[in-house]
Amino acid sequence: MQYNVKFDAFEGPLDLLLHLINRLEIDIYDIPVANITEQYLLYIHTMKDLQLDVASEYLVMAATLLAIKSKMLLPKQEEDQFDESFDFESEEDDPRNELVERLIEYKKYKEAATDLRTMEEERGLMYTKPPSDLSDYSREAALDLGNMDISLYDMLGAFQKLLRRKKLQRPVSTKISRQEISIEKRMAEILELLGRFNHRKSFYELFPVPEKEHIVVTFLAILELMKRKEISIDQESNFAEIFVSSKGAELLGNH
Amino acid sequence: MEIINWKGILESLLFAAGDEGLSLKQISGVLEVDELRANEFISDLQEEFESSNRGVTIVHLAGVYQLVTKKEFAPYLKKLVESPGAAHLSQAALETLAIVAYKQPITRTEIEEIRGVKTERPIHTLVSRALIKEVGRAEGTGRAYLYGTTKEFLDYFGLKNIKELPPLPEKVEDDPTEEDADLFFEKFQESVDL
Amino acid sequence: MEIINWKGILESLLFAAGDEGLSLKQISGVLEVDELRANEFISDLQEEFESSNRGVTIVHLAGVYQLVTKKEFAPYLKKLVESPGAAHLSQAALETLAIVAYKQPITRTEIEEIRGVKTERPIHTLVSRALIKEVGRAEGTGRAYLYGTTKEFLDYFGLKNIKELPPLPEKVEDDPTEEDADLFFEKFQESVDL
Repeated sequence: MQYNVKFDAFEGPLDLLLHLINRLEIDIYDIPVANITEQYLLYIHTMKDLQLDVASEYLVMAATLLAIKSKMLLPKQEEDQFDESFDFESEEDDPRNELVERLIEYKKYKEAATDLRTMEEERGLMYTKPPSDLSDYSREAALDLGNMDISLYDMLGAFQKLLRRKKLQRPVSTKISRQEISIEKRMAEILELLGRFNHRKSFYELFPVPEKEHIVVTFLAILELMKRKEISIDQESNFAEIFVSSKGAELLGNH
Repeated sequence: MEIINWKGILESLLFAAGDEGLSLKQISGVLEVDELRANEFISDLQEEFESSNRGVTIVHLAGVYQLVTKKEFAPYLKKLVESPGAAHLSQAALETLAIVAYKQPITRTEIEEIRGVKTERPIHTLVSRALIKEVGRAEGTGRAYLYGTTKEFLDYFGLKNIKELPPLPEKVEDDPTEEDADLFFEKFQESVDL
Repeated sequence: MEIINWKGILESLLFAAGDEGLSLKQISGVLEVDELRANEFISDLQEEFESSNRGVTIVHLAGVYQLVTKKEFAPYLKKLVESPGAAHLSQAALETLAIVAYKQPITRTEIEEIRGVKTERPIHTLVSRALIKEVGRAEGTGRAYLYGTTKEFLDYFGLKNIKELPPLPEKVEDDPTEEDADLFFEKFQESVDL
């Protein structure tokens, strides 16, 4: 499990390579390909050993590294030998060039993302309020749709603003009014409900409120009632409807 | 000893609370002082607002303290509302439109619960521009109007149907476990809805 | 002659506008002064807010001026909210957003070339959070969508306009932000050593 989570520490093969370069204190402009390829493959193999899903991009990069490595092992071509601009040309032909460029390009945006993160946090420290209701001051100005210059994104943007604002603004009192129901209470409710319905009810009918908390509490309440042997569950066959019965049902001989 | 800027804190709290305002209890809770003390702070701040060239002041309404614009500036607010800049939809109207689009059919009260402010005017604006319309009545007492989007809404935004609206992001998208749970709940919901 | 309380008027206008904010044009329109003068008023008020024990200040975000609480009071405001867990953007979404911000307009394929991984999901998240939008279609086969940043993007990161983005780092230096990854690497190393 731990590894699953940690795998997300990398945003892809480029991110992993940058990490290796940094960790091995390698000059990004002069990457020892053999070394880094070895490290990279070690990583990929371990991922596999740990039975983690290795995204195809990582495998493509592994192939690229191997290709660069083999190109670098090839002997220099004869014709280059007496060429005065040998050094320059060999730099031009460096099989690592493309990869280095990609790494540098990616790194720029990775750093820019860090800046954005800081800005996001700073901005999050400022709280706003919704526009006041100014209906008392207005007489309705009738405008037709043609005059408006709004897009779907304006609407979405306004909605996001609202969502952000609401999160920051819900006063403490709402917390109390929205207090979730306890498992104990829900257990009592379920028993009471079963009592009213001949002590037997479809499992799904015990989830009348389409809210996550309510569903979870109900589910836990059912489990607890089962544990205490106050209810039983039956299902005629696989995928058939599940029924929940309380003790009264058995006494009445109701299924 | 560190000097705590009570007035600044109190003002920021009241500002962020907007029209919902804050009770004495909430204020004393956040400031970690007793209610008597909190009351003093409020009075002090109120006095300062009243006696200065500030644009807002504190009122005590329906059990909560809230910031409001001073009455003397009403003519300027009126001017703001009537200024030609209002040719495009206000943010209030856009927010309302988004809520209707994603949660239809929905009553005004439900919209107001989500927005946290009165929404009569934005609804009126949207209805008069034919972007939303009454699509029925809610069950129960009051039988409030339910609002939904119109064909003009789809035309205006170039949508074939309402399903073409971009889906809303699930809460915290960077938590994959959260998402699995959501998927679970969706599936579960489907079966419950049967 | 009657002395007009510019500051009071301006504050009441900004207060009423809330997070919709006001453009310089709107402000100068309501105050009936030219934009240069309006700008002076805003600066004066902003200075007063900053230098006093006020709880709010004026910021220039996404082309509009708005009142916001001062950052220093955030700890108190946090006490007032139910769950401070505002949905932060994931690393994938932030990287994608950085690429869009600096290279807009840009297609998904181009973003993926830079990141070296599939980027469908982050784009989807960013669109639904209204941080990026489709701004056109690329030439050539496929006519892929081009993405650009939105007004909400500026607001979300506290920017006046897109030019305020910090310059893209040009030189590659040693990366100091590697702690998390190192932690992983240690774990990883341990398992390799097994």
